[in-house]
Amino acid sequence: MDINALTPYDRNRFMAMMEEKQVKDSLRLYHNLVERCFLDCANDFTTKTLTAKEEACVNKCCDKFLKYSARIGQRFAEQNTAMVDIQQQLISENASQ
Amino acid sequence: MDINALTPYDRNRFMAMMEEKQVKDSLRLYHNLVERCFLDCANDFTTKTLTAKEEACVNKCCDKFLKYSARIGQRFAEQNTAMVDIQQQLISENASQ
Amino acid sequence: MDINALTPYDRNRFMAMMEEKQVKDSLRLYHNLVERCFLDCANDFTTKTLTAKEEACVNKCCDKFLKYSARIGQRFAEQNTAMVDIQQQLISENASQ
Amino acid sequence: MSYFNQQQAASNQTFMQLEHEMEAMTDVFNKIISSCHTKCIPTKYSESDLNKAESVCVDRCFSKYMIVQQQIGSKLQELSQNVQEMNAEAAARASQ
Amino acid sequence: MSYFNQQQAASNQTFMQLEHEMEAMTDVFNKIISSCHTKCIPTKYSESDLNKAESVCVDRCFSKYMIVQQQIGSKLQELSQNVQEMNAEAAARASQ
Amino acid sequence: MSYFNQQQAASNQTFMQLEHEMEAMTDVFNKIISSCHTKCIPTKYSESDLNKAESVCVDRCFSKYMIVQQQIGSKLQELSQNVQEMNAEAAARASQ
Repeated sequence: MDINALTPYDRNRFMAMMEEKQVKDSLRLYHNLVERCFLDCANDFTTKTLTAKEEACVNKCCDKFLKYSARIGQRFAEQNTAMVDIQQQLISENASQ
Repeated sequence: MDINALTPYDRNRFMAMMEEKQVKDSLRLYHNLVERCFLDCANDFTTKTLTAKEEACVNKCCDKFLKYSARIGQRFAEQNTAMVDIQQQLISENASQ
Repeated sequence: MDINALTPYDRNRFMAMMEEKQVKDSLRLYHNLVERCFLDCANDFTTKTLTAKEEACVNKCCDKFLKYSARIGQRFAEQNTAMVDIQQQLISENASQ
Repeated sequence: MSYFNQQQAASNQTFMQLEHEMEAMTDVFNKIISSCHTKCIPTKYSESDLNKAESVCVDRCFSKYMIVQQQIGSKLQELSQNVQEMNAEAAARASQ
Repeated sequence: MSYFNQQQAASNQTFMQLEHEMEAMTDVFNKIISSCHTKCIPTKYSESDLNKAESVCVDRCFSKYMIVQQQIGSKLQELSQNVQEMNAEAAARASQ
Repeated sequence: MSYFNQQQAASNQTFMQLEHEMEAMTDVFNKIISSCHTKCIPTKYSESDLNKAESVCVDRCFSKYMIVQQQIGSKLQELSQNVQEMNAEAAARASQ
């Protein structure tokens, strides 16, 4: 896959696609995190607000998940250096314009 | 988010998007309901048709799920009044044209 | 649904859509198969490579899943003859052009 | 609308229907794959082939899934017709 | 940019925000449907209606889900502000 | 085709390949996140950090997932080559 085959028009298209993808990925991470911590922590349906125990659980669930997915993200980037290099090349070209 | 910023062209685009979304959401609800009631009710694989017990289970599963999701839908609309108001404003503008 | 209502332009659009769909479906099958066999077979986290037992499990999981989904695919095509006929009609029209 | 535009509109309508049908077929297929694997295929993986019992279960599972889909589809259609009848009656009363 | 193009750009921006909001709402709705069914609706299906206990559970489940979403949303916002402050400090030090 | 159109076509081809690769990466990433959380992170949530055992499990889980993906990818490629060879042989016999 020859990255230099991309015309300036398609380079811009790719940057726009990466931006939109990052917005969507962040939203998806947020919504998946809410679902996961709800399922794992909310177990006492005698009240309609969170108990102190549930609220503490959600805090730790959230912190733990963010550290966990950062670690997976690191391992993933180490594995997918080709794609990471392409993205970085296009970002720095865009920044220097 | 200023709803009055929408040009007539984009108001139409939004109405068309909402219509397409409603069709897709109805189809998704139907398919998810089928999957759920199949998983919960179909357990006797000595036959290839539904047993009387399985058929009765599917009926109640379906009815219960529709009442359940209507209730969630009510609570959801009460919470998301801003978006509901925007949708209703655009629908009534469209109807009076 | 009158298939003959499709203009030549839309016939091509449909063929292109079916091709893109086949690529996406194959990728999805592959990724789902990897996830399934990982979940079912990878259970020994004292090592970072697969044990002999895990590797054999992945092999059988993969073979079994492919035979299983081929069987479901057969049953599915027998049920959905209308859509299969439409697709075959468009494919043979395309081939004879 | 010219004859050409009418043709184009009907063709586009058919195209969108085909597109929706193919997406629905993919969704149903994937749900059956997932559901019947859960019901019929043990995760021990002692051999590479489907044995006789698993094959029979898979065929029956597929058949039952289609029947459940038909049963629920009919219920939803009935419900939707009831809603339409109720709306028609209410409209008729309102115009009296 | 002409006035017309400015109008078009602002309208398109609003359209995309509405589109994203509606997709987010659908995603959250579907997750609540799935999560609260697991928490509140037994799969025995002995009757067609939601009984009193199930109805109360469903309302409380919905309420708790919204609170968890708010709690996590605030944490993520706080984290993102911390990152921005750290970047600003690093940029300030780099330019000294 | 003019030189400009050839350039445009090659560029569009590369763009679509990049788009597909990014979608595939997202899909795999999300499946690993889900699978390794199930395998390595207990849902008791007694503390905010990953402890040593969890960190080691996460790294090994990621490594194993990649190996399973490689193993299955090779099998599928082999199968697809077998199918192509069989089709080529059948075509050769048919033309005799």
